[in-house]
Amino acid sequence: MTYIPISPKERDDMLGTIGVKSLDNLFDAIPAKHRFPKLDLPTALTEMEAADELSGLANANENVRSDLISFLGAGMYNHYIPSVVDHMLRRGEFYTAYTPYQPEISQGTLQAIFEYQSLMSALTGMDVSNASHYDGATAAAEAVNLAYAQFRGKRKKVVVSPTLHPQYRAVIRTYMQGMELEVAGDDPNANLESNPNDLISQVDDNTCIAILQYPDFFGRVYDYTKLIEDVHAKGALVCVVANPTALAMFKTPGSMGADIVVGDGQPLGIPMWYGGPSVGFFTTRKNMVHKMAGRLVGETVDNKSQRAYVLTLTAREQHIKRDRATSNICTNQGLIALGTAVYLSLLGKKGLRQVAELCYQKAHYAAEQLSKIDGMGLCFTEPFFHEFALCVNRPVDEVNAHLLEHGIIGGYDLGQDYPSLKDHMLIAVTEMNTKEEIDTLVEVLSEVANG
Amino acid sequence: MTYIPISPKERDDMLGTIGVKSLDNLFDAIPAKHRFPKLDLPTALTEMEAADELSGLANANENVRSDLISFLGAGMYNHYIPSVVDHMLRRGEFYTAYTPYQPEISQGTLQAIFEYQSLMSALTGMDVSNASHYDGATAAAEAVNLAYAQFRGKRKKVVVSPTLHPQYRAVIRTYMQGMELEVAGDDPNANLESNPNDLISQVDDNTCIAILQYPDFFGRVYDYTKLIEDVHAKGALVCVVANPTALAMFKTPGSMGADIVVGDGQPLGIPMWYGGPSVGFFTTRKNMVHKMAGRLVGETVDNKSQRAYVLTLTAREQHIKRDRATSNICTNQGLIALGTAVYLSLLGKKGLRQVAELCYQKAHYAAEQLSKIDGMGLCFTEPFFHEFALCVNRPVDEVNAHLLEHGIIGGYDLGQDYPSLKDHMLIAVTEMNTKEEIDTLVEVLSEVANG
Amino acid sequence: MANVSSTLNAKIVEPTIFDLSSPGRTGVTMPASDVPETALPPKELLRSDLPLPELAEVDVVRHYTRLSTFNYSVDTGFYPLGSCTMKYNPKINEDTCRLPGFLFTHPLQPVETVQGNLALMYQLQEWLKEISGFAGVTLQPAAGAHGEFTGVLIMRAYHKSRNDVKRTKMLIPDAAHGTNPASVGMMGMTVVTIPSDERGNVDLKALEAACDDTVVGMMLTNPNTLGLFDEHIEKVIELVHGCGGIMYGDGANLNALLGIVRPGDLGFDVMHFNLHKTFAVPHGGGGPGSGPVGVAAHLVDFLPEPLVGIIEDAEDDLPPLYGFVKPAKSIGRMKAFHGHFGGGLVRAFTYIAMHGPDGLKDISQYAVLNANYLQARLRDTYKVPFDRICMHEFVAEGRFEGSDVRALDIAKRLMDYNFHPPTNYFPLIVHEALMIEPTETENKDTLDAFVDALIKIAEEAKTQPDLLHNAPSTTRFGRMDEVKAARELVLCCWLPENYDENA
Amino acid sequence: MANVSSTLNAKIVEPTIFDLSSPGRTGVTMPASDVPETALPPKELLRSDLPLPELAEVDVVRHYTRLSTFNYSVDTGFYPLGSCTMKYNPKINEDTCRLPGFLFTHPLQPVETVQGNLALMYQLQEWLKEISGFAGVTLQPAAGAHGEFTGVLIMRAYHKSRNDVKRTKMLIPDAAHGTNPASVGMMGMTVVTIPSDERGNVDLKALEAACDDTVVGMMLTNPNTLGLFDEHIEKVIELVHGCGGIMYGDGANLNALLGIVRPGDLGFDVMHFNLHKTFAVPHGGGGPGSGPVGVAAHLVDFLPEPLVGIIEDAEDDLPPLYGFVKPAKSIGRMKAFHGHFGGGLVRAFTYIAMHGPDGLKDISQYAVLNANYLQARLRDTYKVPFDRICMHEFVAEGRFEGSDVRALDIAKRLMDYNFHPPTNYFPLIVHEALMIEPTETENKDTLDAFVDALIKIAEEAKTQPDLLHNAPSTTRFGRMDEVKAARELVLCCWLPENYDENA
Ligand SMILES: Cc1ncc(COP(=O)(O)O)c(C=O)c1O
Ligand SMILES: Cc1ncc(COP(=O)(O)O)c(C=O)c1O
Repeated sequence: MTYIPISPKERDDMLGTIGVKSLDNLFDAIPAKHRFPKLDLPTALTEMEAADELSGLANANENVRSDLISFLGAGMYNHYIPSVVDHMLRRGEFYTAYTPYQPEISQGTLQAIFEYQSLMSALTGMDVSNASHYDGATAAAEAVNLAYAQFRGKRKKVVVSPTLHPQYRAVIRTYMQGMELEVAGDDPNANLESNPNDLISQVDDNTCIAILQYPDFFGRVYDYTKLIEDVHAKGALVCVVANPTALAMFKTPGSMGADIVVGDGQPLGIPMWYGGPSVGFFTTRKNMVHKMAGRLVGETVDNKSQRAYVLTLTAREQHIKRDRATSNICTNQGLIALGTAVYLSLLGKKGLRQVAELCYQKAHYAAEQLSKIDGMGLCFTEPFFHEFALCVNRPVDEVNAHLLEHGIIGGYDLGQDYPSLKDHMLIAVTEMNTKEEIDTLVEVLSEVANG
Repeated sequence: MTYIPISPKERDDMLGTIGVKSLDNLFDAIPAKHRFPKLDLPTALTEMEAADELSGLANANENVRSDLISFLGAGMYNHYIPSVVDHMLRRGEFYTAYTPYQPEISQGTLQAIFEYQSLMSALTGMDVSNASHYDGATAAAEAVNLAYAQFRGKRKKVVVSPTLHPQYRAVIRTYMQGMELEVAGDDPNANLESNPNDLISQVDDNTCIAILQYPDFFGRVYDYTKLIEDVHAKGALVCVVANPTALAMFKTPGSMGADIVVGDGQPLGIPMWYGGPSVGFFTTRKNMVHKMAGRLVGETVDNKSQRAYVLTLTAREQHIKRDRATSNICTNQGLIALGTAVYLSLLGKKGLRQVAELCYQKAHYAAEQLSKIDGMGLCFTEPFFHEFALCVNRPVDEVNAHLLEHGIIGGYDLGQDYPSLKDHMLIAVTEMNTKEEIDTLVEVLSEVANG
Repeated sequence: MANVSSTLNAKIVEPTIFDLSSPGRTGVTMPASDVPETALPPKELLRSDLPLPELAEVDVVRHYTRLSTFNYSVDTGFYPLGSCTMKYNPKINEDTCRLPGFLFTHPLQPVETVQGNLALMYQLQEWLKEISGFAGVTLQPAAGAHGEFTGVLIMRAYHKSRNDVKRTKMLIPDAAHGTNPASVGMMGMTVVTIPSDERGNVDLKALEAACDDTVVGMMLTNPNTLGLFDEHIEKVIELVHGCGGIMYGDGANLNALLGIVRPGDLGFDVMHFNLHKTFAVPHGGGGPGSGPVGVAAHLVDFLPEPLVGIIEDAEDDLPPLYGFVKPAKSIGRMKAFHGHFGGGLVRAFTYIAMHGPDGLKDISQYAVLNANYLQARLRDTYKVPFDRICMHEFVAEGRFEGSDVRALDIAKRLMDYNFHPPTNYFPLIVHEALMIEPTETENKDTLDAFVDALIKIAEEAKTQPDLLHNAPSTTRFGRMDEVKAARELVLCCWLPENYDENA
Repeated sequence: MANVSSTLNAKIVEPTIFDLSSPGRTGVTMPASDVPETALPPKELLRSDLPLPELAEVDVVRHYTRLSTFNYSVDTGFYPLGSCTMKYNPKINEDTCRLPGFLFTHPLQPVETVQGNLALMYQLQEWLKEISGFAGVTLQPAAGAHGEFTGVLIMRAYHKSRNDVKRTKMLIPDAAHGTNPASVGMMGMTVVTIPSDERGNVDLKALEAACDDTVVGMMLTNPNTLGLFDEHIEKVIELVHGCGGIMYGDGANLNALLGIVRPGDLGFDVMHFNLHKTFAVPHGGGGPGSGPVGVAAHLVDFLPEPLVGIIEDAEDDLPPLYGFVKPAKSIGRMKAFHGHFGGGLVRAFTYIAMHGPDGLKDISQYAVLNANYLQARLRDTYKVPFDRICMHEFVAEGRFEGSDVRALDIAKRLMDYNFHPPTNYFPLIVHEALMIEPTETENKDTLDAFVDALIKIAEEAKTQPDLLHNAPSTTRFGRMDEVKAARELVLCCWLPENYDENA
C-alpha cells in the first residue's frame, strides 16, 4: 500500500468515528451478489518491477530517435524538442493541478494558458484562441459545431476538402452523426490536381462551413483568399486546418479571411508519443467568441489591483449551459498547451521561422533527389512545405518493407485513402533528418527502383 | 548565443554607459601578447546536436541496467533508486541554489540538510553529523585530520586496518603527505584471516586514530566493541567506515563506541554514475563537534518566532579560520545529501531494513551456490553482509573475460591489492540481482571451473 | 478586445512572455542547413512578420518556474475537489511514460515496429474490461466528456442498427454533471431530467413515468454526484432496460468501486472511465485526460475504430502479433490516431500493474473510508442534506442559519488555511454545495487538519464573517474581478507597438 | 544538544520528516525475496531498532516540494553572488548527465565496456588543457578546495623530488579566499600574507621582500577577489619563479578569461578549475562541485592517479582504446574512483561542446560587460574602493557616511526586492564589502532592475534606515537568531519519544 498512508491503527480509529465495524461494512448499499468480485488481474508489481516491465515494453518498440530513420508525417511530426519544455512540464505545480477553477491559487496555469492563447492568435493571425481542444481532428469537428450553432441549425451541410487529412475527415463524419449533417466534398476519388477553388461548386446556401487544410494533406501550399471570399459570398464560414510550423513561414489563414483556424499543436514541442496526447488549437474571430466551445482565459485584476487571469465567458460551457452548450468539452489539453507555449517562447520569432525553413529546405532537397530516380517522381508541381507525394511505381507496402530492412520508415501509403494514388507515398522531412539520412533514403529507393 | 540574452544594441548601449568603445577594450589590462588566443576546440554544437553526441557517448557504454548483469561492488553498489528521488532533485530551487549563506531565502536547503544530519545520526548511532564530505574516502581522511587536531598535532601515527577499502587507504596516504604522518597497519601482506582485534598491536601512544571498515572490504561483519575499547585505552580515537545499507540491519558503530563514523552515501539512492558524485557522511560525538570539518546546520528561530535553520559554528571553517581551519572544505555534496534524505524518507524504518535483508539473503544464496562449484570456494567463514571473497582458482581477469562474454560483470579482482588473494574475486549481490541472474552466474562459473 | 489592456495600471506580479520579449534574444539555437539551398516560394505565399516573443533560455525557465509557484497542486497540498479525484499521482508513472521507446514512436509506424505499444494497449483493454465487467473497451476517447459522446453515439448507432429510430430522449438525473446533458445536446437528442428522492437515489416513480419507447437510454453516475450509491440501482436499470433503453454509466466516480462492484455486473451497458481520475493520470492543470469506454457484448461491434487486437496468435516461443482491428459496425473514429497513449495509457497501465486486484480494492476502500471519516467529523458543523454512509465523496451545505456567508466564502477562506477548496455549487440540487472528495492518498493527519480548519471557519462565519467575505487574504492573489474579465474580454496579449524599433 | 529542542513554542512552517512520520507508512515497496531463506546472523551483531521516519510517497513529495519553494535559486531569479559565478545552468545538461549509459555504469567496470565515459573524460582533459594553456589535467578533484589541496600537494612533491626540502612558506595575497590558506594549513605549511596595493594589484615590493628560497610558491586568484586583473601579473610570476617558487592560480574566476587569456600562457604552473562556476555545473545548494587541476609540463608527472589516456592507438576504422594511466611520480589518489563524472564532467563537457571557441569567448566578454555595466551605474551611489575597469565582478562598499546601515542590511533588504544579495564581507580588505558578480546570462532589464533597487535602498538607508535593519520583511522567513543556534546546538531531530506506541 505504497500510496495509501493510513496505518491499521488509524484505520480502526477512523472506522470507530464513522461508527462501522470494518471497511467492508462501508459497502452495504451495494447489491450483495455483485459485491467484492475477485478480479482476474496480475498481482501487484513493486515499483522496481514495474519500472523493469515498462522498460521492456518500451524497448520492444523501435523508435525514430535511436532505432530508425523516419520519413513519416501525415499529421504527426518528428521535430526537435528543446530540453526546457519537459523541464517545465515536470513542475508538479503544473501537472498535478486541476482546471483553474479557483483563480486565486491557479494563476500559474491561467497566465500560461493566456499566453498560449496569445501565441496561437499570433501564429494563425486570428483574434482569439480557446484554451485547447483534444487534437487537430476534434478541433476541426468542433468548428463544424460552431458553424452549425452560428446558423442556429439552419444550415445542415458541411463541405470538406478531399485534401483534408483522411482521419480528420473521418472524425468529422463521426461527430456529425448525431446532428445528421450532410458531409460533402469528402470524396476520395476527387480530382486531386484540380484547383482548390473548384471546391466552391459544393458550397450552397445550405452550407454552414467549408473546411480546408493548409498546407494540404499532400503538403501543398495554396493561397485560399479567393476561395474564402467565394465561400463567404455564399454565406458560409471557412475553417482552415493548419500546420503550426508552416505558419512560421507562410501567409496566415487569418490574413486570407478564414473564420476559424484550427490544427494540431504536436509539432510545437510535443513528443509524438504514438499519437497522443497532443493538443488541438482553435482560433477564431472575436465576433464568434460567444459561440466558441472550450475554456477561455481572460485578463482582469484582483482585489489588490494586481493583473491576473480568470476563466471567462463560462456561461458558454457545459457546466452552465448543459444540453444547450455548443460542446460537451470539459477536460482539455492544458498541460500540452503549456508545452507548446514553452516551446514557442524558446524558439521565438526567429527560431520557429528557422525550423520551418530547415524543414522546407530539406524536404525540397529530398524531393529533388528522389525525383531523379528512374521511374519515381513527384506527383504534384505546386509549392509545398515539408511533405510531398512521391510516385514509387510499385506497391508502397513492398517499398516500405524494403526500406525497413535498411532501418528506414518510409512515407505514408496514400493508396489507402486515395485510389488514384495507388503506389504513391507521402514523404515528410523535418529538421531532424540529416542530409545523410536523406541520401540514404535516395540510395535505398534507387535500389528498389532498379531491383 | 543561446545563453547570453543581450542583443547587439543593448551591448552597445552598455558599452556607452561604461565608456569604452568595444568589448575588446574591456581587456586592456591583459598582456597584449597573450590576449585573445585562438582556442583549438571543435566549433559549437547546437542543443540538438549536443543531445545526439552525448547519447552516442552514453550508448558507447554497456550499462548494468539494460546491457549487463553485474556482481561488482567494492565501494559502489547497484541499488534500486525510487523514482521520487530524482524528481525531487530536479527541482530547480534545489539544484540551482548556492550554499545557504542567506538563511531567510534558503530554508529549503537548510531544513533538508538538517534532516540529512538527523538521518545520518540515526543510521550510525552517533550524536552529530556534518552537512557532508566529498565521498567516503575523503571523509575517512578528514577523520584523521580531526584526530590530528584533537591531539593538537602531538600524535602522529594513523593505524589503518588492512581490510579498509584499498582506495580509501590510498586517499588517506595522499592526504597525510603534507603533515607527514606515519600510516601503519596498511599492509597488503597482512594476515587477512586474523582477528581484527590483532590490529591493537599497531596502536601506541603516538597514535591519534585507528580506522576500521564495517562490514570490512571483504563484506565481513565483526563486533568491534572490544577493539574500540582497547584503542581508547591507548588514548586514541576510532573511526569506523561503514556501509549505510548494512547499518539498517547490523549493530551501529555508535553502539560499539566509535568516535567517528563515516562512509559513502551512494548506496542510499544515488546512481553509481561511473563513480561520482556521491556523498561522504561524517558523524561523530558531540564533544568533538567543534573540531569537525565541514558545514553544520542547526535549529533556531527567526524574528517571527518561526522554527528555522542556519549554518552554525561557522567559525570552524576556512572562510573564518583560514590557515588554522581543520579542513579547507567549502563546496560539499549538498544535492547528493538531499538525495539520500529523500531516499531514506521514502524507504523509512521498514523499507531500508528490507533492502538490507534482500541483499543479505541474495548474497548468501549466491555464496552457497558458488561454493558448491568444484574448485571454487569462499575465502572466509565469518558472518558477512552482501559481499564475499570467492576463490576461483585461476586468474580473475580470465574468469571475468569469460563472464563478460555471457553479459556478466564478475567480481572485483582482489589480487590487485592483496597478493595473498591472487585468483580471488569480491562478489557483491544486491536487491537488483534476481535469482535467475545469480543462477546464471553460477552456471557460467561452473563452465569455467570445468572448462 | 482592445489592443491595449485596461489593466494598464495594475501591478504586474509576473510579466507575460510578450512583456519579457526583447529583439534578438533566442532560447534555442538550431543547426544550419546541411543541404543545398532551394529558393523560397513566391513572396505572396509567405508571411512578412511573425510576432512571437523573443526570450533567452534563462528568461523562459524563470518565467514558467515562477508561474508554477502561483499554483496550488496535489504535489503541494490537499486538494479535496469533489468529482475530480485529485489523488496523488505516483512519480514512477512520470518516468515510464517518458521512456524513449514510447515518446518517439509515430502512430502510423508499421505495427511490427511498435509491438511494445500495442501489447500495452491490448493488455490495458483487457484489464479495464476485467475491472468494469464489460465485454469490450476502446481506449480512443480523449477525456470523460469525449467518452460520453462516444458512448451516446454507440447508443444511437445500436438503436439505428435495429431500425428503432424514434428514440430521441435521454433520461438524466438532476444531479448529473453538465457534460452528460451536453453530450446529449451535441447529438440533437432531448434531455429528460429525472429528480432525486429524499435519500439521494433516482426517484423511481419519476423514472418509471419517463420510461417509454422513445427513450434512448439513461445516463447515470453511480455513486452519484452526491457521493451516494443508488440503493435501487438494480431496479433503475431494470426500468430502463424494460423500455428498451440503454444504461450509460458515467464512470467519473469509479474510484469508489474498484474491486467493490463491477458496473457491467450491475447491468450497465456502456461506461466511460476517467483514467485521469481513477487511475492517477495527472490532471495537468486542465488536461489531458483519457476517457476509455467499455461496453457490454451487444454493443461491442459499435465501438470506435480501431481497437487493438491480436492479428497473429502466439506460437511456441513467439508472442502474438498485435495490430489494429475494426469493429463490424463501428461508429467511426473519435479522434486522430489511437487515443492518449503516452500521457494517459502508459501511466494508467503502470498504475494498475502496481496495484493488482488487492491494491485496487484498497484504493476504493480507503477512498470511501476517508470520505466517511470527514463526513462523520463534519456533519455536526455543516449540514449534510443526504446523510448516510457515502462512497468516495459527500456533499455538505456551505451556509449557516442567519449568516450571509456562502459556500464561495468558505471555499476562499480554506485557502488561507493552505487547503484547496472542495467543489462548490455542484451538484445543483444541493444549496451552496461543498462537494468533498478526499481520495485514498491522504493521511489522517491531513484529514484532521482539514476538519479543524472547516470547524474553525464555521466559527469565524459567526464571529468574523468579513474574514470569509474578504478571503483569501494570505495568498499571493486575492479575489478576482470576474465581471471586468467578461466585459472587457482581453483574451490575448501582443508584443509592444514599436517593438521592432528596438532591434 | 538537548533531545528536546528549545524551539518548542516556535511556529512550524514545515514539519521535519521526523515530525511527519507515522508508524506503518512507507514510501516505496520492495519485492519479496526470490531466493531460499538464509538465517540472519547472530542477534548480537544486529541492531534492534532503526529510528528512521515512516512516510508515504505523497508525504515525501509534498514535504520536499514545499521545502524547495523556501529557496531562492538561479531558476527563480538573479543571484549576483560574487566569487560564485551563479550563471544559468542550461537544462540540456540535466538531461545528458542522466542518460542511462552514464547513470548506471560502475567505476570498476572493464574499460572495454565504458569507452563512452572514457572518451568523454579524455576529451574533457584535452579541452581543459587547451582552454587554460596547461600541459596536463586531472579530473579527479571533487571541488575547488579539493583542487587546491591537490595543487599544493603537487607543489610539495615537486620540490621534494628535487630534494629542495626547506621550502615551507606559501605566499598568499590578503584578498584571497579562505580555502587558499586553509589548503596550505592542511599541509602544515606556513602562510605569508602579501598585501594589495592601492590599485588592487599584488604589492610588488612586499612580494619581492617575501621571495626567498623557503618559498613553496604563491597562490594567486587572477582576476583577484576584487574582480581586478593584476596589472603586473607577468612581473608577479617572474618574482615567484625567480626565487624557485611555483605559481598557483585559483581558477575560481576563470569565467572572466575564457578565450581572453590562458593562465598557462601567463606563466602559471598549477591551477584548479571550478566546473561548477565557469562551466555551468549547478551548485546544488552547496555542491557537488568539480575541481579539475591543470599543470605545466614540469608538473605533469606528479598529477594524481589515474588519468585517462589512450592505451591502444586508433587504427584504420577503429577508434583508440581509452584506459587509465598512472603518472610517473603521482601524489596518489585524491578520492575514490574517478572524480565527479556524472554530476560534473558530463555537464561541463556538454557545455563546452555547445560553446566552442567563439562561444567561450562570448561568455567572458559578456560576463565582463555585465559587471562593468553594473559598476558604472552604481559607482556614484556605492563607493567602489578600487575603481577601474573590472573583470567579471567588482566589490563596492555597503556603507554610507553618517549612517549605521551595514552591508548586511543592504543584503537583506535586497531580498525584499526579489534579488539574491551579493557576497558580503569578502574580500576582507574592503570595508562592508558587497561583491557583485552578475554573470553573462543576465539580461539588461534584470541588471537595470537590480541597479534601481540598490539605488532605492541607498535612499532608504538615509530616509528609513529601519526598513533595512529589519529587512527582509516580505520573505516567508525573517532574520535568524544565529546566537541561539550556536549556543543550543540542536543539530538533529528524532522520532517522538513514544513513537512506537502508536503503531
Ligand atoms: C461526474 C463527471 N462526469 C463527467 C466528467 C467529464 O470528464 P472530463 O472532464 O474528463 O471530460 C466529469 C469531470 O469533471 C465528472 O465529474
Ligand atoms: C576564489 C575562490 N577560491 C576557491 C573556492 C573554493 O571552491 P569550492 O567551493 O569549489 O571548494 C571558492 C569558492 O567559493 C572561491 O570563490
